[in-house]
Amino acid sequence: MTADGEKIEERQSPEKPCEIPPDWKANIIAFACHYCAFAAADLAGVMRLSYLPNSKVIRLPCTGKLDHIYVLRAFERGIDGVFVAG
Amino acid sequence: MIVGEQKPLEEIWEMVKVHKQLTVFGCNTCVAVCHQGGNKEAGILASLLRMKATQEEVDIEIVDSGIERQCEHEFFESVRDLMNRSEAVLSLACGIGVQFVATKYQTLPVYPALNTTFLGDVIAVGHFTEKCQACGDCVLGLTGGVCPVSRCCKRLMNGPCGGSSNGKCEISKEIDCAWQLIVDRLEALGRLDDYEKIPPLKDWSKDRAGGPRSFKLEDM
Amino acid sequence: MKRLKGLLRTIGINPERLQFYNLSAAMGPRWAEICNEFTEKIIALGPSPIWLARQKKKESLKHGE
Amino acid sequence: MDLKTNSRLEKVLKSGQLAVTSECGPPRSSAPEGIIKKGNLIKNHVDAINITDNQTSVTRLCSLAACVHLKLQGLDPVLQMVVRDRNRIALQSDILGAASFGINNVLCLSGDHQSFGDNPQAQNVFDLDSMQLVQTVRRMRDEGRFLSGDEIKVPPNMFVGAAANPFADPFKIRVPRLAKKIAAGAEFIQTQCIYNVEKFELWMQGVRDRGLHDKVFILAGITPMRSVGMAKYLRKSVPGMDVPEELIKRLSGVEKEKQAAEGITIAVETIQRLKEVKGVAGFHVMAIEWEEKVPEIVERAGLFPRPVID
Repeated sequence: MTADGEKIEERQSPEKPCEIPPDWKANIIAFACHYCAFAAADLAGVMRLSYLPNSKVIRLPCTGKLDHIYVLRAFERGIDGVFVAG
Repeated sequence: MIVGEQKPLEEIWEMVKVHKQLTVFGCNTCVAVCHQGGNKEAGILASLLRMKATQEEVDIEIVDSGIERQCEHEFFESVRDLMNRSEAVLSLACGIGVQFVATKYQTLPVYPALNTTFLGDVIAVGHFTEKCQACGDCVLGLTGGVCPVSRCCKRLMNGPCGGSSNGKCEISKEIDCAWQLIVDRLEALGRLDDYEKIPPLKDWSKDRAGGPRSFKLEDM
Repeated sequence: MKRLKGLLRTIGINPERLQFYNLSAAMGPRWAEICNEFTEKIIALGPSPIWLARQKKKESLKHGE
Repeated sequence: MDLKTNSRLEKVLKSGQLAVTSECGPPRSSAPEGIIKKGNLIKNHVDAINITDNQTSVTRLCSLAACVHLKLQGLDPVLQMVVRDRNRIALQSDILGAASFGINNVLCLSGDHQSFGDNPQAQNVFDLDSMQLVQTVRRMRDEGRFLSGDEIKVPPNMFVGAAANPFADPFKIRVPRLAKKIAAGAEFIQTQCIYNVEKFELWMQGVRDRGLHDKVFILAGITPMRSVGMAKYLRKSVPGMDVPEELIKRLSGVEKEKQAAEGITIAVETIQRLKEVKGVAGFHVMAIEWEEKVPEIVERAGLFPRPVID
């Protein structure tokens, strides 16, 4: 992330505050590189580490394969957060 | 190539929100090179507009598509059905493409997603600069291959003016003084003496001043 | 990544909802950490405005029936 | 004396005497009194008065109308014309209009870019450039023809000038550019304000080396500094303006209330020094919105009284 990118984040959120409905659960998509992050996730499983279950992992051959449109489509369908790991 | 810049999303939304169906239509040649109007950008813009519609609670079906060039009939063959189904088109082409669509489909509303900005080149990755104004009467032969019409802020044919400073234009330090470039280039070519030749007055009738221009190949 | 964050902002989504992490194959524990960290952040941010809008529409469709 | 026009400026210059011109900016209103007053204030101390044409691209009363007002007062105005706002049809027409009022001098300029003015959204014209405007007026006067080739029954009687900035870049083109303006038909030249006298002398050397000083009358531009603030502003913010560090130091060295007087003294000294430079045919004293000081500068520089021309 560039210094500029960080700055954008510091600005105020464009979202209006709202009440959180009781039936809401954080829905997250993780784009993971097959060779690094996906392997790390695997390892976490093998090590029987427990972590919050809200993230669904999508494996990419490499995060370089990640297209803008994948991320946008995820948000379009109401996903609450996306992280990319590679 | 033709360089364009996407309009703000808000402006686009205001134009298209009245429709029930919209085809976001990319043009994959010039404006794809500057990452503003290609098929990929059409996909992204369609996605953004869908999210906008969801949030604004407006029912509008938005699909994206695109062709290689929106300024020639041949390329439209592949999207014949889509165009017939569309209620409105948001074209990511330059002004030429938008008008081509408007002329080709008389009853189909078409909106521009881009501001067509200039004819330019790619001087560095992601950096586009104006190089030609299509004035119809090229003087590059006299000016060492640097265009005073598009690159001098005052379009001087016998520059530089008195505002040239350290190679930059008086109106902005971001702009190179075209006449400094011309003089440097003539000097490099050993043609600095040519500077003092007085060229004929520019014939602007070949520019847009003379009305819309066209030409036809004789053997077609 | 910067461009994507900018795009999210233009349609009223907090760019914080998108994050990039670097990690290697050997970093199993870090993965677990990231999942927790990011999930907590998203919970703090609450549901995405798109999710809310979609829920609202679903509700109204239900009532319409 | 081979006179081409009825211009008083031309007569003074061709009599071999140093000429003095000044300039006045028209008001941003339809009231002519201000410009008439300015003109009368300096009329005994100058040979001709330039009237600026929407200078710095700020909309003002038009140069032609202001020239007419001065002409009616018996002064010799110099019509400044920029090519920024008018195409060749309007320019030729305005030249005829000016000549019809007996205005005998024109100064052909490109004009500041509109982005500096009060209407940065305006379209600019730049159909001709300043050099081509010089050509145009000469053709109208000498050949009695419009650019189209059509005949002008009574050609305009205009003494034709252009501007030169010895301090703009690239310096190597500054003498050739002057040569080009002369070849295009410029008969007198008014220069940018001179603060860097050494550089000006270097330019004049180049001018003399090519014998250009024999082909054109060069009026050296003089603008008195009103304060050290003005000096710093000119140095920093006005492209093509060369204000040396020593000058700023000299002004900073005197109390604030005395800086204006020091500025006048500097202007007088500059004139005295430039009088000795071969090829300088006169001075163009531009006291921007400070016209009342022109008589003092002219007198102290030993340029008063002005020659009497029939």
